[in-house]
Amino acid sequence: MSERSAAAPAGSPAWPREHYLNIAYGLRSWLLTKDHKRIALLYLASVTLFFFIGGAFAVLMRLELMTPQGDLLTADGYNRFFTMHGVTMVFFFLIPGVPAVLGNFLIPMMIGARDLAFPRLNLLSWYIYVLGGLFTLGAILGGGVDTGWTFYTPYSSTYANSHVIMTALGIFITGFSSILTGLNFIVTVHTMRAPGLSWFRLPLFVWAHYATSAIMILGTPVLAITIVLVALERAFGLGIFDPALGGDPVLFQHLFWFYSHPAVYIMVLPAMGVISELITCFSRKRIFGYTFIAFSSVSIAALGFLVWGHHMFISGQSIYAGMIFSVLSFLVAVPSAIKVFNWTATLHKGTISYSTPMLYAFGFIGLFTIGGLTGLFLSALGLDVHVHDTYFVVAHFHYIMVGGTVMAYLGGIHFWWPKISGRLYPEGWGRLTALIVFIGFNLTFFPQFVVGYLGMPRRYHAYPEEFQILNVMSTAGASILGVGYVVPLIYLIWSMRYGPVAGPNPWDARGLEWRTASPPITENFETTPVVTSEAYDYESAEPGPATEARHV
Amino acid sequence: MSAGTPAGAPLFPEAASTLAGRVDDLYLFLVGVSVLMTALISLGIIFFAVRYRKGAAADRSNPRHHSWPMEIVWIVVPLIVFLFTFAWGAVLFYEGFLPPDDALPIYVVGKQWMWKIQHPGGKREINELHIPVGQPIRLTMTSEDVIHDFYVPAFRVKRDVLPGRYTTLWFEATRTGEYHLFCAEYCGTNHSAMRGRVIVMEPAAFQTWLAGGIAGETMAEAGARLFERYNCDTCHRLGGRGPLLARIYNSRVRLQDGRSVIADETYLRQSILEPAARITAGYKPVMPTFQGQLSETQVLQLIDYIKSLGEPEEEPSEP
Amino acid sequence: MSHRIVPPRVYAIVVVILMILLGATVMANRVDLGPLNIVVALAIAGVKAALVVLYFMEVRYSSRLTWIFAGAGFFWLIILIGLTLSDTLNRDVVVSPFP
Amino acid sequence: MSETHATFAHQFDDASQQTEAGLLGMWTFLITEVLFFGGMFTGYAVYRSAFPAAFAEASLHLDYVVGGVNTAVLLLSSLTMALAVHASQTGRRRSLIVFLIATMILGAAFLGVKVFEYAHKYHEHLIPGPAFVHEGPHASQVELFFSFYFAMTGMHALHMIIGLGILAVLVVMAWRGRFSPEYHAPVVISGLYWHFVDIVWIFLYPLLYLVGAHP
Ligand code: HEA
Ligand code: HEA
Ligand code: HEC
Ligand code: CUA
Ligand SMILES: [Cu+2]
Repeated sequence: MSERSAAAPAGSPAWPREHYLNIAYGLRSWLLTKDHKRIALLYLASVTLFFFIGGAFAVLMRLELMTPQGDLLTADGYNRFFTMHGVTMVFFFLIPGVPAVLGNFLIPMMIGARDLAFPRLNLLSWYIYVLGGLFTLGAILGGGVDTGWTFYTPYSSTYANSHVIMTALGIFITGFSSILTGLNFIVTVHTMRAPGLSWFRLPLFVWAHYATSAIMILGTPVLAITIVLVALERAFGLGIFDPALGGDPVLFQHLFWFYSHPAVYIMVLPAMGVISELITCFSRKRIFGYTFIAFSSVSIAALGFLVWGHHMFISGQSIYAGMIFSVLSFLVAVPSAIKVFNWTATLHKGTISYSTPMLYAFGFIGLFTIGGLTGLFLSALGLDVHVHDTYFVVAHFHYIMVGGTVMAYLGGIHFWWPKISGRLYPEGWGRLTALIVFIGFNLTFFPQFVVGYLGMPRRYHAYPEEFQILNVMSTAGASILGVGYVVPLIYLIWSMRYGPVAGPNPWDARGLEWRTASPPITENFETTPVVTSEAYDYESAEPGPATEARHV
Repeated sequence: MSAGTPAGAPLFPEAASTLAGRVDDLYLFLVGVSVLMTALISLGIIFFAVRYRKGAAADRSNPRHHSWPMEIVWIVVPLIVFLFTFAWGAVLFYEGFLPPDDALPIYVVGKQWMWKIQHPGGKREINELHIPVGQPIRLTMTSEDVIHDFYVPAFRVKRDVLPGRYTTLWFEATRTGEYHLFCAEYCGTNHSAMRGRVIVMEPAAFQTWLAGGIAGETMAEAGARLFERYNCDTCHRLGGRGPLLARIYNSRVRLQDGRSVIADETYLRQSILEPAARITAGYKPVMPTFQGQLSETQVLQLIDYIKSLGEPEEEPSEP
Repeated sequence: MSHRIVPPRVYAIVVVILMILLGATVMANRVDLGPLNIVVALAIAGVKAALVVLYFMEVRYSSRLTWIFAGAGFFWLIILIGLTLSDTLNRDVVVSPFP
Repeated sequence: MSETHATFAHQFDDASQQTEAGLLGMWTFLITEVLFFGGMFTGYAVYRSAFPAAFAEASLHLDYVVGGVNTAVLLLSSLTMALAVHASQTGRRRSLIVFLIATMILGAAFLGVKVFEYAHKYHEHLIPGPAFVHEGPHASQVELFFSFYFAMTGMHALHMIIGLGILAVLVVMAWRGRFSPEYHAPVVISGLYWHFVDIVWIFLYPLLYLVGAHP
């Protein structure tokens, strides 16, 4: 460990002399770190990379869709692009996104622990993720895959002539990184909570991640084995799904969605956890209905496993199974509704400030609501028959995943940026981009609801002319959105060097993570904190424990 | 029902089947609910955000942090709306699987990347489907390779077309005209080119169209020829080794393992391609498989022939 | 390992029962019970698995949390198999005309 | 999964917290294993219910006596593993090493028999794929059965091989005197894994070898 001094504000009282960033320098100190905060930053870098790769594919797709003829890309090219867009965005950006970056960084601090239970496993999970990413990038560079991110058989097992096995391996491998992260979180939350931190004093962020981890543990292995079976079928002619042997291609869909529906909750639950933190801090109020929000996370995770067949209403599935899956899909929407209403109620009689993270939180609630409500259109059997596999579905999930989760992710990054980097980001730029993202987003994806109900199928490289105007709007929106995503990248990097020093608790927030220096020391806390109150203790008259830390 | 922009681009799809208007009703209901809820929530947020903004002198005494009555309201009210919507959607869906008895059968084979359609009268077409208006149509569909999906937006109907299996789809067009036919399940390179037209005609015009062109043999005739060519009749005759096939379609067949099934198209298909899978009670598993010897179209022709041998008089009943 | 140490005698008894059950599966398979064969086979396998979980894996002597974790996997597996079969076993009902 | 030092790692407060975390971690991992194999069991359930006759016919190609003996071998290895855990709890180093090695021998014997069975299937042309040959009315569904047979037993064998690797590490650690009545969590945790692999086989045996009634 070198003793070089940080290129930092000498003499600034709020800047800790030694912290997790300056304790050691050099590539080695990062690649061999066992510190959950550094691993979170490794994830942050790699996840961001994949987001922009996925985004670049999206841009090319949108450009192609400006005109009804397929003139910019070949049909094969387009098919590869949406597949690789979906694969990178889902498996390499959104699923690890909030949990492996923010969850990794914050969970030990939020529960007053020095690290996760298995730090080496944590680092291993990042390496596994990178390995999986390399396989996928290899497949991309080698020419890509064209099966859609859903890999339906028999197309993927027999007919596709692109790099299916390579990509499948990539996803299989990253699956294990997700399993290890989930395992680590579950064990950590069970065994490493600080004295006094009972389950119902945990921040809702932790509850949400616990529920997410449960899904990772229970769902991911099924995806893993399914992918292995497809790869074996492709490579050795093993005939698990082969219709020529009497095999059932719909079986593949069951196994795939048994993971991939719950996986959509992997993508949204952590974001919901972020929102609970943001809303309380910027309305300076304890959360409304703590227990309801906590249990709604758990029940989303549990019920989420019972509805996968709603992706298969018209796939040749039994109509009775379809009905079971439909009614259960409506039931799983209830806990989401609970959260939305409780967040809104939290604002009542709060003291609300419009900081950047809060703007993202508002955006999340609105767009998630729209995305979720259109989910109800899709789970209504007779209506899904018409909108299934049209742009209506594409709009539905982008509203939740981009309008919801990506917004929450950005909100979270801004909120905890002072903790991560020790510096403040430029607030004016922050608010401006939040607005740009919101506008760009709606312009991109709202027209897709309309064009979807009109009947434009998804995964279409060329389309009938009457859909053009709406598609052009969507492309225009995407370019605004693209700008909105590049700007934060620039100013956040800028702020790492030039931003004002944040101090331990710039938001005067109440979570344990704010009770230590920014950036924190490697072991997070000088002494293990003792918890004496409920989470979100914003209204207590005495200066919160956070203020104590500030005088250090 | 079709609104449009000045430029002529539609914003709402044409409705041209008996089902379409009913699907639209459910859609508009849900749009109403969604607009209402989104407005309620976003106006609520905006109202609170302005009223209780930092620095504003609002009454902040006695803030609440939980309330059973409110929780119950916002659990129960959505639940009721949800279950109502479920029931509505389920009814529509169920009826979408119940073709009327007088539905006109048409056969569809999907393959990368075209739709091959054959009318029972023998007329074939590719990527086009001519049908009469006001007449229920029942499609029996299968695929030669990967999964496709037969989608006619104007009718609000769609069904996956699977290899190795039959799926069915029915609709009744209410307006003449030309409508899009899309393949809605990703099926490889030219998925987006696997498009066609559904042409809805007046019944008289449809009859003329059917009769026009080269008068080929009907599907059943073609099937009868295949039946001879593949020597099916060596076994399937009186006193032969296999059961008589007259009036077998839609009858209840007893199987060796004690179960019984309705001899629908799927069953007949399986009997020809994988005879051993379900052995008819009282017979030996001697029938050879014709897998790989018959194309999907030929199988459909054989089935149409078997269907032409009649159906049982009364409803198939539980044994 | 704060919890109690299981005496080897218990292990020995368990393994003897397991061997007897193994014999029982093979014997049960020799009688044709029709569809009941699979039920019997799975029931015996279930008992064997339970013995291994409870004694060899010492769940019987562990905390409630361990019980939950030991059961969760099987519970979710039943969901997976059950709902999948709810489709595949009812396909025929769909394709045939409703009576 | 756990730290190999007799002390405890810095993130824990004490050794018992560390042991608790290690055990919980292994149980969590086993949940994922149940569902990993579960995907194949689901497929099996779907096809077996669809093609009962074909599965019964195919199963006759497996020798249930050989499979039964192998089951017994695996059950015995679970016993020796449990005894190894017991030895580690009571601090008897010698018997710990003996039982671990016994477990490894039984595991290796199981795999040896498996290799022999696979070779036999190869000679009978029952390996799914282009080389598959089977006469009879159910030929293609028989191939389906063998696809499952190889996928399931192959995946199980892979887990056995990993298990043998873990046991080998334990033997070395025990040899070096790393374990004591106070610190032996790695033995317990590896034991859980080994027993789990045994459980998978307990289900595979009747589902693969005993489908149709053997007269
Ligand atoms: C993060 C991702 C995410 C999330 C959270 C969801 C959430 C939901 N999804 Fe979505 N979905 C996807 C991502 C997601 N989905 C993706 C990626 C696909 C496409 C996959 C593919 O094919 O490629 C998809 C596809 C998809 C389909 C299949 C469509 C088709 O292909 O035909 C269906 C069908 O039921 C569905 C339903 C739902 C429902 C009911 C919810 C519910 O959980 C939503 C619940 C939330 C609310 C309902 C909003 C809040 C509620 C209120 C404010 C109360 C309102 C009150 C009243 C109405 C009174 N989704
Ligand atoms: C986490 C998930 C995620 C995210 C974040 C996104 C983000 C975006 N998606 Fe994605 N999308 C999916 C998940 C996601 N998508 C999935 C799962 C599918 C289904 C795939 C399948 O069918 O198999 C899909 C499919 C899909 C389609 C349908 C393709 C088809 O069916 O034919 C479209 C079409 O518009 C689209 C568009 C976009 C756009 C415009 C964005 C934007 O939000 C992206 C914005 C980002 C950028 C713009 C990049 C940043 C900027 C630069 C790189 C600089 C250069 C840019 C400019 C100068 C403009 N997506
Ligand atoms: C070698 C004799 C033989 C030949 C040739 C043969 N079949 Fe069969 N077929 C049988 C027997 C025996 C059965 C009853 C046992 C069974 O279900 O497999 C049967 C059953 C059927 C059934 C199911 C009838 C029921 O009652 O369930 C159909 C349909 C059928 N055959 C069609 C055909 C067609 C079409 C061909 C020619 C392409 C054909 N068969 C050729 C012997 C034959
Ligand atoms: Cu055929 Cu898409
Ligand atoms: Cu879903």
